[in-house]
Amino acid sequence: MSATNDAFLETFPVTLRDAATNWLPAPWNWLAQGLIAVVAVLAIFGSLFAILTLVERKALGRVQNRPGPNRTGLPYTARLPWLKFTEGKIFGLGQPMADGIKMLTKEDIVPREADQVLHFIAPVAMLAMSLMTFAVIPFGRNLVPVELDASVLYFFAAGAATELAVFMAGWGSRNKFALLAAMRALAQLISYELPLILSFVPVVMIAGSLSTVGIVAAQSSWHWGFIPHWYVLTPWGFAGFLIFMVSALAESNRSPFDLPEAESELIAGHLTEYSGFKYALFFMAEYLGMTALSGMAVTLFLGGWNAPLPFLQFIPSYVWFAVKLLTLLMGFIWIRATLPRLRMDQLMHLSWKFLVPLCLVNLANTTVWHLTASLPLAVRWLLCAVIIVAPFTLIGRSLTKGVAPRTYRYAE
Amino acid sequence: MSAPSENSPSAVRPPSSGADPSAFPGLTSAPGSNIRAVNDPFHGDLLEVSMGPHHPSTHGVFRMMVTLDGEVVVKLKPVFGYLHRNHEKLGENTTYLASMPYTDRLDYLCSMTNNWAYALAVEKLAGQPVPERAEYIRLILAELTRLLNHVCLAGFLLQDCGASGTPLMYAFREREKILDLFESLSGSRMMCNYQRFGGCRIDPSAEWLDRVRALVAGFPRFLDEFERLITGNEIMMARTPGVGCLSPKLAISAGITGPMLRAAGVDYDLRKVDGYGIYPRYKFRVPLGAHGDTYDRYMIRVLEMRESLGLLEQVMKDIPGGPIMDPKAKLRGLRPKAGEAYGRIEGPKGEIGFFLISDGSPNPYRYRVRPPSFVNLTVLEDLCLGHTIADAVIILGSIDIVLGEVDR
Amino acid sequence: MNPLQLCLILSSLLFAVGLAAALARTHAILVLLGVELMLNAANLNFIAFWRYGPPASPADGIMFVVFSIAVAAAEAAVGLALIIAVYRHQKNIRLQEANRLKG
Amino acid sequence: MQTPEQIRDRLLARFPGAGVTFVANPGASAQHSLLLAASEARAIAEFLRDDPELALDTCSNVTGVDWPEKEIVETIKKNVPDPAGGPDKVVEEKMKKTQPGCLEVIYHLYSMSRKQGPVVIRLRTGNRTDNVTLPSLTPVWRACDFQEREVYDLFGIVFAGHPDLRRILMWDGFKDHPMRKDYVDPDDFEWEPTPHDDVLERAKEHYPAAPVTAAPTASPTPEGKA
Amino acid sequence: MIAFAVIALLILASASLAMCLRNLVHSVLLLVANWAGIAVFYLWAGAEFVAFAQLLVYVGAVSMLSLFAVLLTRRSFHDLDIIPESVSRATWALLTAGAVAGVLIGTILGSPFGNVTEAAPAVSMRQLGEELAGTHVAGLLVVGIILTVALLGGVVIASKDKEDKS
Amino acid sequence: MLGSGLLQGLAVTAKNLVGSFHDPARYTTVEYPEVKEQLPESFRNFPFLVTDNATDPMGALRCVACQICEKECPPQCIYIEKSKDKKPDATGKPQLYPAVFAIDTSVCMSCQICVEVCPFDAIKMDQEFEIATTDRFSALLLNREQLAKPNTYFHQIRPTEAAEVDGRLTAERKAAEEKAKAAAAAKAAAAAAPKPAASAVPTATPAATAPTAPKPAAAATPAVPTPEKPAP
Repeated sequence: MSATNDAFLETFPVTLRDAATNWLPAPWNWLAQGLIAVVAVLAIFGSLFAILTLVERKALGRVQNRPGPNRTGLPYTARLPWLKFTEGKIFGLGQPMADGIKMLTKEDIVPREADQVLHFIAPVAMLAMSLMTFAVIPFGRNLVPVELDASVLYFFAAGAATELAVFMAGWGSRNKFALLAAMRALAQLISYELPLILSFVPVVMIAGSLSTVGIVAAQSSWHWGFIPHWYVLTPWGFAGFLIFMVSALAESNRSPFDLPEAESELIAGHLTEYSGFKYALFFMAEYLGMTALSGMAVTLFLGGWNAPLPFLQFIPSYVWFAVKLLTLLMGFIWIRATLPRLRMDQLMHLSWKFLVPLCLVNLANTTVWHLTASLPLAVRWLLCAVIIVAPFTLIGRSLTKGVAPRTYRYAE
Repeated sequence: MSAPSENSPSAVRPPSSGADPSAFPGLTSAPGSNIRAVNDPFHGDLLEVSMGPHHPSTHGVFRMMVTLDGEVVVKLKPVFGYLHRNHEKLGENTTYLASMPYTDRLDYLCSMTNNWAYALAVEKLAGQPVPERAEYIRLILAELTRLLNHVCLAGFLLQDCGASGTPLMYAFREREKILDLFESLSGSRMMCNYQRFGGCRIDPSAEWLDRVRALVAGFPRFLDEFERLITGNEIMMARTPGVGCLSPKLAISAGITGPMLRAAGVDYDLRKVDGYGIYPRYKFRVPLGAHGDTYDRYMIRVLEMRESLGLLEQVMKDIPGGPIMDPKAKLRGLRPKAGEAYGRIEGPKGEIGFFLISDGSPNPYRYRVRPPSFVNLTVLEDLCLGHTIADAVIILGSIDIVLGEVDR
Repeated sequence: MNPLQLCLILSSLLFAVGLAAALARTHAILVLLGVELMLNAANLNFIAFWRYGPPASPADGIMFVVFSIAVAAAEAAVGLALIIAVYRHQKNIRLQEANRLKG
Repeated sequence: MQTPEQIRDRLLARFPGAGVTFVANPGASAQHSLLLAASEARAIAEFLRDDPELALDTCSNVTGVDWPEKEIVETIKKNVPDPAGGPDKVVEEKMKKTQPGCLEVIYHLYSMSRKQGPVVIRLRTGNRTDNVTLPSLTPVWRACDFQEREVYDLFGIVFAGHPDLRRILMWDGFKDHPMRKDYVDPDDFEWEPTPHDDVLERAKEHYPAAPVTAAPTASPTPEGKA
Repeated sequence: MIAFAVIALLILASASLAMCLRNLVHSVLLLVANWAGIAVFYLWAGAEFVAFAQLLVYVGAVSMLSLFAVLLTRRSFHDLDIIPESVSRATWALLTAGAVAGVLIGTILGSPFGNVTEAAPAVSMRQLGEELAGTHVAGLLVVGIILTVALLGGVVIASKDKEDKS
Repeated sequence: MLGSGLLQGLAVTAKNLVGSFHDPARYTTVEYPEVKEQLPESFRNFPFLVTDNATDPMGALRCVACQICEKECPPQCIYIEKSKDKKPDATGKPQLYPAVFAIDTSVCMSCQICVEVCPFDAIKMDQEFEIATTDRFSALLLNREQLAKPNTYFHQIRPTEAAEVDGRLTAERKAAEEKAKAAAAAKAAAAAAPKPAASAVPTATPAATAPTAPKPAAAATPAVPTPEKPAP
């Protein structure tokens, strides 16, 4: 740990919070600090959600050779001299706001046949659950809303409940497409919870901690002073990271695993009968869930808030966290822009026949890594890489058997 | 998901009617092992879903009444006619010429080939020759239309697979270039109304032909990139092979034409068989599939695009000068002798034919369109049975229908 | 009344609810869920004794619950699979009718 | 490829006494056709499909045609003997004859395996009202499935033996057959202020002195013919 | 104590309501609330690990399985309304359950429970892990085997019979 | 190896993402209201009527109300009523003119058949496409005044075609004039003794046209049978 730990910027958020709450008597002091954390998470990730929707649409647009939303400006910005060149459009920054206003003012339609209670609870539960997962993510040094001993467990316990909300939405809508979506959501959750959990078990094994803070702390050193000690840079960690990200795509219903809301098959799946504010809540929950899972991936595999190189530590830890988080989010968007969707049975096969076995192999791999601690790093690294790459190739080959690109004959 | 082994030919076709269940003892004769009999007394856990007419992936106002066992299609009935405007009656109530712009609106992606097919039928009916240069222009436009249609189809198919618009937008980027060419030639991007009986409407300039050459030269680069994005993609390889296999026997019996037929392995291309226009003068190959599944249908189209490019390259080298309209051709007041004629060409979607009966009056007595996508839809149920609902969507996408043509 | 007794009363009430459900309902899934409730009531007891009972090994109560939860999960999985199998045979899952051992 | 005449002769040899007539096409295309009697049509169609020389394995196009009753005026010259005993007078007598109407289905058959065609066959109904049943060729060529349904829908020809004969383009409750020559548009009409004269005329009927905003008097459309 | 009362109320109310409802999906979802309440109880009692395990297993897995079973064994949207049980059956069940509860509560109230430790025994995660992998390793293995067997058994039982009419 | 195809696809999209910032071949969007693509000369939208006199557009419509376009129009969206009188056209020859010429652009399908069949080059396709209105009935029905546009406008939107048309027309006129001159010369040569009665004809013609003279002005207003309301 270097001296930068006490830098002004590094401690600034905590200092600010303490200054605001330290004058309060003991129990209230604690409550106020919690409240501030909640408000801060809500504010930061709420606005991140808003910007993310815009960024996603713009990135998708750019990938597809079009500009994306670039018209909706914010009022009065045209008068600001330094924004004059944007002619009040400021690159479409007003789009999320316009979307929000549109969503809020739309009519809320509840089908007559719908299960009124479930139809109402579903979006609320979904948003609440995905917000709750933010409680244990360490956003920076000393910046974790709740420090728990078993915070990783907490994260996945809370995250598991979101698919329940998808089920409620699908079931409660009394719509056949939504019902199919509900079935798909359940099956998908059951299939992907397992690889998601199994993929981080190696991290817990090596870090020796179930607490997110502990896991980040375990990754905060450097080999030879320049290779960060992040788990993603080990063979088992890399495999775990990939499996985690694939499962995270499925857990957050993102393309190519967006089967519950597959628009070309099920119109909008569980969202078919939702409109207005409730739809906005679902939308928000999806993005927040994606953000939370990315944050957890950063914490578990990418060294959390640690800087990649020692001399970069002068940049505050939360900035590093944000950079990594945004990188992963851009990855989500990139994948969405590229890949077609899997079919339901293939989705299950991918989980049960590919990810889960790989996870188990990876567990063994981690044990090997742990037991060969005395060997030189390069040897260890190669050994473990072979252990994970070999089954990957073998299982992958069996999965793609018989679907090699074909050759075609021609008639003259 | 095991694919239906062999499509049953016509005689043992599974009944799709709900009209008289006693006449058809269930779907037990249907292909595929995982189809539960619809007439199972325990019917309740089948889910009947009406996909369409307002559904994102039915390519227009098309409806599939799907009965699902879980996610597996056990019964599928196409319902259409929402766009029906009785095109044939319109054609019978107007002059021969006035039907020409209406043919644009049949398959609104391929107005040029529709125009040609209609012009060909009328020329057959009236015994009208076409000058040399016009034949060249017609071929160029038809092959450009084929490019345009196939590239759109590939994009839409991927859209149906769930690729959030990216391949579609790439496809549309290239399509726009062809549409620009059409616009600068005929004045309209999609409703070209370009062909006339005995020639074409506007003589393309040398500059226009140069633009076509440039497009033909640049197109393979796009195709390569598109194939890198799609063809080797594992998800595409998981989704499409083995899905919606069409046996050659059924394909022939059901009158399937176009890339769908050739994907089933039947060597039948009207450009070769009928040898209309100046196609016999040029060398091009006809790609043939072996499985007749969705992947083959996609790949055949990609390969056909490449062949079309080769063909265009040859044709662009020797376009003769001369008139584009036969001097004896009548624009107005065409009154062919009494008789009938069936003219057909290989449209991008298959055989598009026009059948005309003349009674010597300025209006055709009978004006019939043989739309390829309408006939190709015949086998939709056979292809989808035993596959999941997600597959039904991409099978429909790979059949390549345009509702303007199906409903007429 | 000390906290331990309160906890135990809570768990016995929960157990009674589960028992009543398992006895009264004929729907197989509800019966199974009633059994789950009774299991949960037992788990409550473990935690209650661990928390307020006489000190033993500090992790014993937790160990019990962890194992019991694992077994409960296995039980639920098998039970629900059985229910689906029963449904396959008799097209409903009313328990009174599930009286044949062979389908 | 055999000419239609040759095919007719072969058919007559194979099916003695079958109703196979050669129909010439006077037009420039010279696509002649064969008129089959309805009773043997199915058997003949199967023969055409299975005959190795023809191998007409696909049916490209199925068309209905409506031939309404036509009045034909024939002028006949008659020699009327002069009662006075003179030479016969030539009197032109005009005979009005009604040619009975019928509905016709035309099939364009091709061979995909031998790459030849077309062979055009036609079937005719007895009349246009009650005797409109023809054998369905869908069991022979699956391609006729939707097209025969369309002919049924638009012309009202009933195809016996079709597995799924329902309306296909018009909706199920529709009564008439729109492609018939004597079809009259249903009198449902939505007013739009266009200067079509006939539209304005009909507007007058439908909106007798009513304000524009009034809902159209949507009567259950009296179809053109029963 | 207030917290305990709220938790107890949540647990009991959701459980009894869930067992009374006609709509099966509602029942299962209420039971999810009940299981979550029990997890909150564990948290209140200081057993963090157990609480999260409870959430993961019950809310995350068992509830899904139950819902799946519900969906798979139903015929239509309206098929979930369960026919009410016969009155006599319900009465007998309630009487039995009441008797059991009475006996239990009587015993609890009658038993002298002294020796209450006010502070929860502190168990760190590491300690738990060591217990699990040390003292109780046999149990852990057995549970693992049980789970595997149960999983396989479930798959075998629920998978379609091969000779089932197709 | 599993995943290589996915990586290839990702590379393609990444290339496009980056390319959209610098490569005009990849970023083909034209931001419409600000930037407008140059229309090809042959672009067509709805028809308009060509007038030869720019100062008085209604004065010299080339249209002679022959009604060929009305007959040939596939969707039957042209309505023409012939005038009762004749007016001199650009060459001074008296011609009929359309008292009513209306095109229902809600029906028109821009097929250009009216242009092709017009023997007088009187109707041409316009290129104006920003023609949205808020009224879907009468605003879409263009009458004679709205359709009339000067020949200079035609030159502006389609220089090549307009030049060709003008060349053809002047040639025709010249030929007609020469023919007329020749005819007049022949007539003059033939007319040895003009009859006195013939002088009455020129005097009578203005008298005959006088009552109808205010007609064009009057016809302008009720050009179309009032479409607002069906006659009760």
